[in-house]
Amino acid sequence: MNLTPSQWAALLPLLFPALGACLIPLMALDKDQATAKWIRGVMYGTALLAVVASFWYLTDLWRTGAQPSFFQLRMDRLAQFTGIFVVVAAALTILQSWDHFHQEGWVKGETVSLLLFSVVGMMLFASTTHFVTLFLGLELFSLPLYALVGTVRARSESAEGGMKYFLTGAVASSCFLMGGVLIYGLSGTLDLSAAAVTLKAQGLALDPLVLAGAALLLLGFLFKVSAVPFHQWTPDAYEASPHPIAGFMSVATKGVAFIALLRVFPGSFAPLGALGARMQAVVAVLAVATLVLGNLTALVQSNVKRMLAYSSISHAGYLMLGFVAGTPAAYTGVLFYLVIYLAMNMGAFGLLTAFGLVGEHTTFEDLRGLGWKRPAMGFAAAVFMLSLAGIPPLGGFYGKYMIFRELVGTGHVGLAILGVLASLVSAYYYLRLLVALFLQAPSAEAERLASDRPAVHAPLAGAAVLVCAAMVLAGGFLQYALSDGFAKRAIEEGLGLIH
Amino acid sequence: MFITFALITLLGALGMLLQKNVIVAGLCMVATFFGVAGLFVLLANPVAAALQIIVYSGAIMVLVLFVIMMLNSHQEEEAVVSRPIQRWLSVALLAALVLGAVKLVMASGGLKTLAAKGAEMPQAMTLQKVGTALFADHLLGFEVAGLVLLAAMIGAVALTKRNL
Amino acid sequence: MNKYYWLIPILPLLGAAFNGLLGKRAGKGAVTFVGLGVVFGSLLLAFSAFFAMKGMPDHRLILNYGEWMATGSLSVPFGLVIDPLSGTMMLVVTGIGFLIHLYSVGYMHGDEGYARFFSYLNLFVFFMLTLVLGSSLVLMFVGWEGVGLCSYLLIGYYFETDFAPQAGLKAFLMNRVGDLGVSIGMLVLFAAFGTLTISDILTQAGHLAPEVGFGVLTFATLMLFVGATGKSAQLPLYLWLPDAMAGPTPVSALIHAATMVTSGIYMICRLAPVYTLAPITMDVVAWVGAATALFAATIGLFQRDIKKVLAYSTVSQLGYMFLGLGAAGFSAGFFHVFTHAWFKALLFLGAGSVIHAMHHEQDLFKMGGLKAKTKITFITMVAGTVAIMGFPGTSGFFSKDEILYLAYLKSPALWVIGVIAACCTSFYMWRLMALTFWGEPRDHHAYDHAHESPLSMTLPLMLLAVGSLLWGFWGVPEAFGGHFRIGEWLNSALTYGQTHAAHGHHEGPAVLLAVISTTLGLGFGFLGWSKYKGGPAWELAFAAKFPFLHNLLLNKYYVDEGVELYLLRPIRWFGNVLWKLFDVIIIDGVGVNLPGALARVFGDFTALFQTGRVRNYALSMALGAAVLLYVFLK
Amino acid sequence: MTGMDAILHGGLQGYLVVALLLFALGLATVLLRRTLLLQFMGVELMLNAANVALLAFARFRGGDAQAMVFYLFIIAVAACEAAIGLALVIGLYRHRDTTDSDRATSLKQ
Amino acid sequence: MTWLTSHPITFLVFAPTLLAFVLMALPHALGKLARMLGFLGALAIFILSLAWLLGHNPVAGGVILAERAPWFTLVGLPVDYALAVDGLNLWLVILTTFLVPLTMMGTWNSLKDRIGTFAALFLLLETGMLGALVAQDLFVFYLFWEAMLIPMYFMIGVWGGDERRYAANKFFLYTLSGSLLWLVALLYLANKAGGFNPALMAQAASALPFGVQSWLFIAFAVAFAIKVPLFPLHTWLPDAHVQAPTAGSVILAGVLLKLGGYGFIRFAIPMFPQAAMHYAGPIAILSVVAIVYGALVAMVQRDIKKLVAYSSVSHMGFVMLGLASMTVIGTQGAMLQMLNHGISTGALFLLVGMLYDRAHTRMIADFGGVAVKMPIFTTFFLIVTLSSIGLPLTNGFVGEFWILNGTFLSGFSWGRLYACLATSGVLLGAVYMLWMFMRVFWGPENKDEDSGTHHLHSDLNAREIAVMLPLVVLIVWMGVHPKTFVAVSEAPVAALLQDIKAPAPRTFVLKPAVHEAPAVHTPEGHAVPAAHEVHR
Repeated sequence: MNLTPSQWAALLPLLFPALGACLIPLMALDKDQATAKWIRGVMYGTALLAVVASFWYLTDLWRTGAQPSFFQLRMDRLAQFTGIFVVVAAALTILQSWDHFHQEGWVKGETVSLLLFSVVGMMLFASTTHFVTLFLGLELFSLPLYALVGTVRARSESAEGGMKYFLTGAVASSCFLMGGVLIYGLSGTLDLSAAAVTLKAQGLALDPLVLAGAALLLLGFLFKVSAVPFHQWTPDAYEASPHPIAGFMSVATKGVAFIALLRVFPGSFAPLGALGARMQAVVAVLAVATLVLGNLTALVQSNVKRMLAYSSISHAGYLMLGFVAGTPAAYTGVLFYLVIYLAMNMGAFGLLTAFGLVGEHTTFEDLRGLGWKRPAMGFAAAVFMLSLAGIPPLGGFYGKYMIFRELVGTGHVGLAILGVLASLVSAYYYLRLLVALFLQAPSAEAERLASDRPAVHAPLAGAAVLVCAAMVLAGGFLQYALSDGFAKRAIEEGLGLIH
Repeated sequence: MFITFALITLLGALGMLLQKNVIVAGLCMVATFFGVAGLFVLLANPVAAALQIIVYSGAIMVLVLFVIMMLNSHQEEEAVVSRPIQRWLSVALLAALVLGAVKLVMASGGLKTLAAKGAEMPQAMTLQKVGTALFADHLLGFEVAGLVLLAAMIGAVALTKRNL
Repeated sequence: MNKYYWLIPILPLLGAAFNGLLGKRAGKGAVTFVGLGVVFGSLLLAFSAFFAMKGMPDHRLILNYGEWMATGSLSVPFGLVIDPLSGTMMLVVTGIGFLIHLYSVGYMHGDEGYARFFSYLNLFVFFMLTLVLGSSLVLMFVGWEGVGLCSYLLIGYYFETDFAPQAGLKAFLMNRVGDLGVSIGMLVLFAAFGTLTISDILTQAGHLAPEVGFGVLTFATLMLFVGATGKSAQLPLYLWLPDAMAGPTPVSALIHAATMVTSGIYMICRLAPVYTLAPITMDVVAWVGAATALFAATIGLFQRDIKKVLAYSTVSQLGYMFLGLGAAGFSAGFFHVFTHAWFKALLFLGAGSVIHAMHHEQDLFKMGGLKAKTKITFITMVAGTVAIMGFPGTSGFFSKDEILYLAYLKSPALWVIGVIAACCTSFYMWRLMALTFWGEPRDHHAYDHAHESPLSMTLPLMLLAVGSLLWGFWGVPEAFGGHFRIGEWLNSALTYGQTHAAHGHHEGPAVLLAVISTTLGLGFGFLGWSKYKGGPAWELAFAAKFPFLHNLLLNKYYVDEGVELYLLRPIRWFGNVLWKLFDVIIIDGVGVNLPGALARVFGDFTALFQTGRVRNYALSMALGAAVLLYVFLK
Repeated sequence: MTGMDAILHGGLQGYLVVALLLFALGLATVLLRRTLLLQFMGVELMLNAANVALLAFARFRGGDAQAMVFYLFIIAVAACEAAIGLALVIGLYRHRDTTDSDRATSLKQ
Repeated sequence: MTWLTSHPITFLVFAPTLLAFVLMALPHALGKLARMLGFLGALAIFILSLAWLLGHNPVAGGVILAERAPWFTLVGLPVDYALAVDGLNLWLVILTTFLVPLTMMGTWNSLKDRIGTFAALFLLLETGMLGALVAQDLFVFYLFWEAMLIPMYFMIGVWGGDERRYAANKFFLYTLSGSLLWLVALLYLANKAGGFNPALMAQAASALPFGVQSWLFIAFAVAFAIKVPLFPLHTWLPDAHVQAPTAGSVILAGVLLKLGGYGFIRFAIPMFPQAAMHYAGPIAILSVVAIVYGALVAMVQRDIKKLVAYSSVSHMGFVMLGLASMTVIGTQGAMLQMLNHGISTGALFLLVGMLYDRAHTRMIADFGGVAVKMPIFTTFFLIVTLSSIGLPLTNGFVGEFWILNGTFLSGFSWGRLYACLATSGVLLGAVYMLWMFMRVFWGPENKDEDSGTHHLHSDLNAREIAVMLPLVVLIVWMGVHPKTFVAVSEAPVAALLQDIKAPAPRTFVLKPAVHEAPAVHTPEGHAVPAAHEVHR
């Protein structure tokens, strides 16, 4: 079994994180406290190194362009896009977790190792159309996340959150599996694009079993993007998990799930035309539900993390609207949106670390007046919130803009109006965070706590947040470069959709 | 023959669903696994059957029962408050799903032809074929599966090991 | 010389600016010098302009100084028009204005607001001249509002008191009500004539046929007349004038007797050709004028404040003027403006001198017996009184007689009203005189310190007295062998080449009417004098006998209270309703905050689904699966 | 043979029906039982159902080695899920001293 | 330098932002320095704007300066970076650059904390306003339009009064709600037109069925009407004004509101002429209601600032009426009235701020007899009041007179009636302003210990006088020689009204005397209307 250099090059981005993931636990042998500190540093360093290396090779790949698929792997531009997306998210997460876990007093190498595992899984998940690899990828990135949610055992919530996430997730993935099996059953091949072709050839495109299979597959994806009504794990899991992990889940999981959905439904299942139409129909319905429910519930949250969780649900709604529009431009918009969303949400969750909020102290009350204490962070917070609300000229606006434009272009004016109304509602709860940060003086009790706690020291998280802010701003002012140079090419040369 | 194994499988599952005592429920599940293994035999797939018994009944069930013992929570605890809506909604939904499933199977033309075609096909699977498939076509998958196991292990350790 | 005439209005403006900005620092002397100097300067210029105008073939001098506010089809130049009408008025304003400035030097000396006062006064002269000379209605409107402003400022001159500010506000707002009329009138006229330049309008009007029924011009002229009622204190907008007496007395004389209040009449004369085209308006004008004359005269009967009496007499005299205008006697009306300016200014200044002498005591019942102490004032005021009561030969006689005569020609009823008003006038005027100068002093302390005023105050009195006695001979009507020269003089300005302007009123028993009205007037004058020369006893008796009537008249028919109760309060109430109910509750509450609240309520509701029980989550997923399968399989 | 016969006499349909019923029962366990362990077993059942279907199809496609390989992977994954799941249960039990999922509701709304 | 000469507008628009970032970078301790820097920068920008914008004389189409370059193409819609200063926005631009430094100076000491940040936000706001004013591409316009919200939000929310959070959120969401729906309409039209170039969009719009046009116009109109604010979308204004710090109120009244009216004249009306004509009536009704309503509500206010806020509603009603009249006179009046309102109401807010800084109350009842204590202040306040009630020879008069005139002449049947109704606004304006003036400044001095008058110790200082003088000069200048400020917009407005085929003015015909030949004396430019033209 020997691989050509190009194939190696295509594999490297996956290999580095995998290697790191396997190496890191081995370092945890030494038990001496003095060295333990250094060891942790080395662990995080290794993880970061692995991620950076992977990023490096991914950019190399991007320069060379799409790779011929081998094994069940398709290292096309879409996969590379995903890789870069996930890797960046992971890097930010690692930076933040160093500070966060120190604040929580729970620094473990395993966490980063698990993170790397799920990074590998995500890359696989989004870079194949072969169901086996798809399923394995799914499990490879889900299982570590289940564990990560519950990783801070000191908190009683963590295990509960992990349990909920795991149980619902397991049900979802067995549905996903069953769906795949059904499709395999009638097509006789486990490669979904091949399956689509054969089904088309045998005229089984609309066979009930195929449709059922497709529906179950879709369920799997929708669960991961936490669309209503598969969303309920989201707030609990986010609240339970450490801030950086929550950020990573909200961004990377959603992202890869959407990209995989993109690859499978508009991509592989393109031959089965009617199926795509039904997908859009059901996604439209669920998107509306997601927008309404996500935004309205976010409105009444007192805990910032839960608010962000519901906001991430509602953002899933916007992205789903992109699928409803279903034009290549819309998909470009979806990818663009994802990139900005990565920056916004990683930043938003990073803020919690940067402000040194630990445990359950993540309510709006705890944030009061912090914006003036840490002006840079405050500025970043303003950028994130306004961008999440879709206020120009920030990146978030352009994501919405592209998607709405396609919606209107394809005649879904009603949905577009609903979308803007939803973002009006969302503006309120995003402003709430700014109100807390800037417009309110810290409560006496908060002051007392602050005086008790040591001064917040989160250089890495702060840096990560600033990077995110820079990305959001860049998204606002270099939108065309990001869209045309990155997202659009990923769609064109990955999905093979012609603009 | 098929009916027997099918019944064993389903009744086992049903027992697990209804049985109050957790241990008994676990044993019912073992029965189900055996039933499934039997079905595999009928499907002329002894290897699968063997694996089914070894892995599931052997590994997983033992693990589960071990945990049950460890947590010494043999009886299901009393419900905080009964959830009729949850129950009846679920039951109705499941009934619908079951009927739907049968209807689905009946309705699917592709399935019928496949059944007709496949019935007289000989079982051509050999371990050698499987091996090549595993290590040639699915090498990647194999590696990944390894990763999954490793990840799960690390995860389990991270979640449970007392002082890490 | 022509090119300096723009200084006629501008000089006083400069004076106002100087006194306003630097007056305090410059000191009294400078203020006096500038304040009087500028008015005197413009008086001289006015004379020169006047004669220049006389030299013109068509007695018209139109000067343009560039564009003011031109856009689209609208063009409003800065320009002056000097013709017999405006010329005469210009002289009255500058002349009497100067006298009153002179008077104020004495009256206001020792007031810390000296500079402020003179700057206001100059400003007033500026605006008044703009009103008079403005070549377009808009420019006239500038003066119109400007004089309103000045009267507002001057009435509120004693702003630290309680009453003056309210009086000022009242004056300004009532004038504003009138100004609405003027603005609407201007809008209509512009839509009708396509220009607001007076000469153009009048020229066009000269070629139009009188309107039958209620037409555009009727509407426009009525609207303008509303403005006139505001400015000239006619029913129903007369209420502000009596209160305006809160201002310093010279102000009352200059603004609220001689000049500003007559600008309503002036405007109608200015637009005489247009008015003659609207018969209905003319009737309205006549009747409103008559009604006002009578109404105000009756109120004047029993007022106790000396200035209030004069104020109501002013209102009723203004009514006369409108009566004259309405009777198509524009020149007659204007003649009365002219004469009235003299004797009413005289009376006010006299009253001022009395008040000055009595240390700002204005209650008639507290005066008495002053003729010994203040000779000049006494004599001059007698002159004024005989003039206003229309003693044969005085200016008042001729002008009032002309008006009554024309009124008779229009409708005898009007004549009757006029005569009654005249009787009241002479009654309360002599009541005033008697209570002031005859009888026993009723407030000895004040009486002992009473003294004649300085020359700067008495000199104007004397000049005005002469004027008010003699000016009548400028308008001796044909009936008395004269030629009503002023009529001829103004004719060109009033008719503007209009052929069918209403004139030629030489039928009817002119002399007889004059005799009747005059004798009645004299009779009532004597009555008033005789009843009161011994003091207010008779009035108290009368009040005891007819309390209702007396109170009614004393309290001015309770109109102020009525307005407050039935007009102002409801408006304020309405404003509050709009604000608290409509704005806050309906729009803001229901329209804005309710959706927000609803959203939160829904949010709370949807949050309930997040039960925290994983089974429920799984169930909702199962439901979702059902939905998916249904949509896909159906 | 007709559909029903096929189901009853071990035709492909029969295996599929069994698979789907098993799947439903697994789901039922998740929905109706409160004991976390049983709910996890339910998940295992669902995976098993998928296995049955997979291998049935494989058989009727003349023994598709690919499916068999996939089956192996699924077993592996199932084991992993069991491991993680049980670990979480233990973690929860340590904090709450319960395995009743309805009692683990500190995260809600 | 070459870059500067080729991109003057870009510089004008973005120089404040650069400066703002510098100020933000400055440490908190250097707030005073930041304030000074900000002021000097704003002043320099004002001077530059004068030099660059008044220097040129308009070329074809009234354009004075213009920049246009393709910016980007996103989802198939090209967006041009197109900025221009022309007759329609020249003076609004200058008003903006003028008011910013003036306001900074006028509120020099009224803020105590985070003055550096405040100055920075102020400059950011300036960028937003200038950008929105000069944008010639609807996408760019939308960007600036929305971007304006952010600094204003913080200015109200951080430095505002007790209810500031509510007010800030209200302001933000209210405006956002309008502009988000507008965005959908924008996208719809851009999708039809294949771009955001107003001309193209107008073409595309004209091709649409009237129903669609109406909806699009309504979407545009609502977004702009909220900013104006037009009754009944005005309720955010009083809260925002009352809660905002003085500087915020001044800019809010001075420039932000104008953008609403400007949006109408620049985009809404030319892009949807038919719909604009069709809805001119309703808009006019709302304007008249706004005029009267705003005045009546202002009359009963107890808080001076709130009174002024409601007076803005009334004054902006005049602007909308003038625009709705679709006549040159009316529209020009509206253009002027926008500037007037910017100057007068801006000045009023400044004065109220000066009073508040001394007395720490704005309740009318807390004052009385202020004139005794602060004569200079009183004089300024009186002058500004007079201009705000439209006294002749002040700016207020010219604008209102033109608007009324234009409305009365307008080709719509409602014109005359509404003009007459609107005149009542002039009266009511005098009522509430002078009544307030009387209660605050005149009357016997209010001697209570806790009264506002009691806390007045100093009259205006040199700085404050220096701030007010230019405003007073402008008030008179605009009143005596309005040509300076509207000459440049005359041609564009006339052209615009011609393009949209506005109905010809309605005038009266008068019956000439029998022996006269008819029509000779109906002045030119007055089309002969139907026979029923007698006013009733």
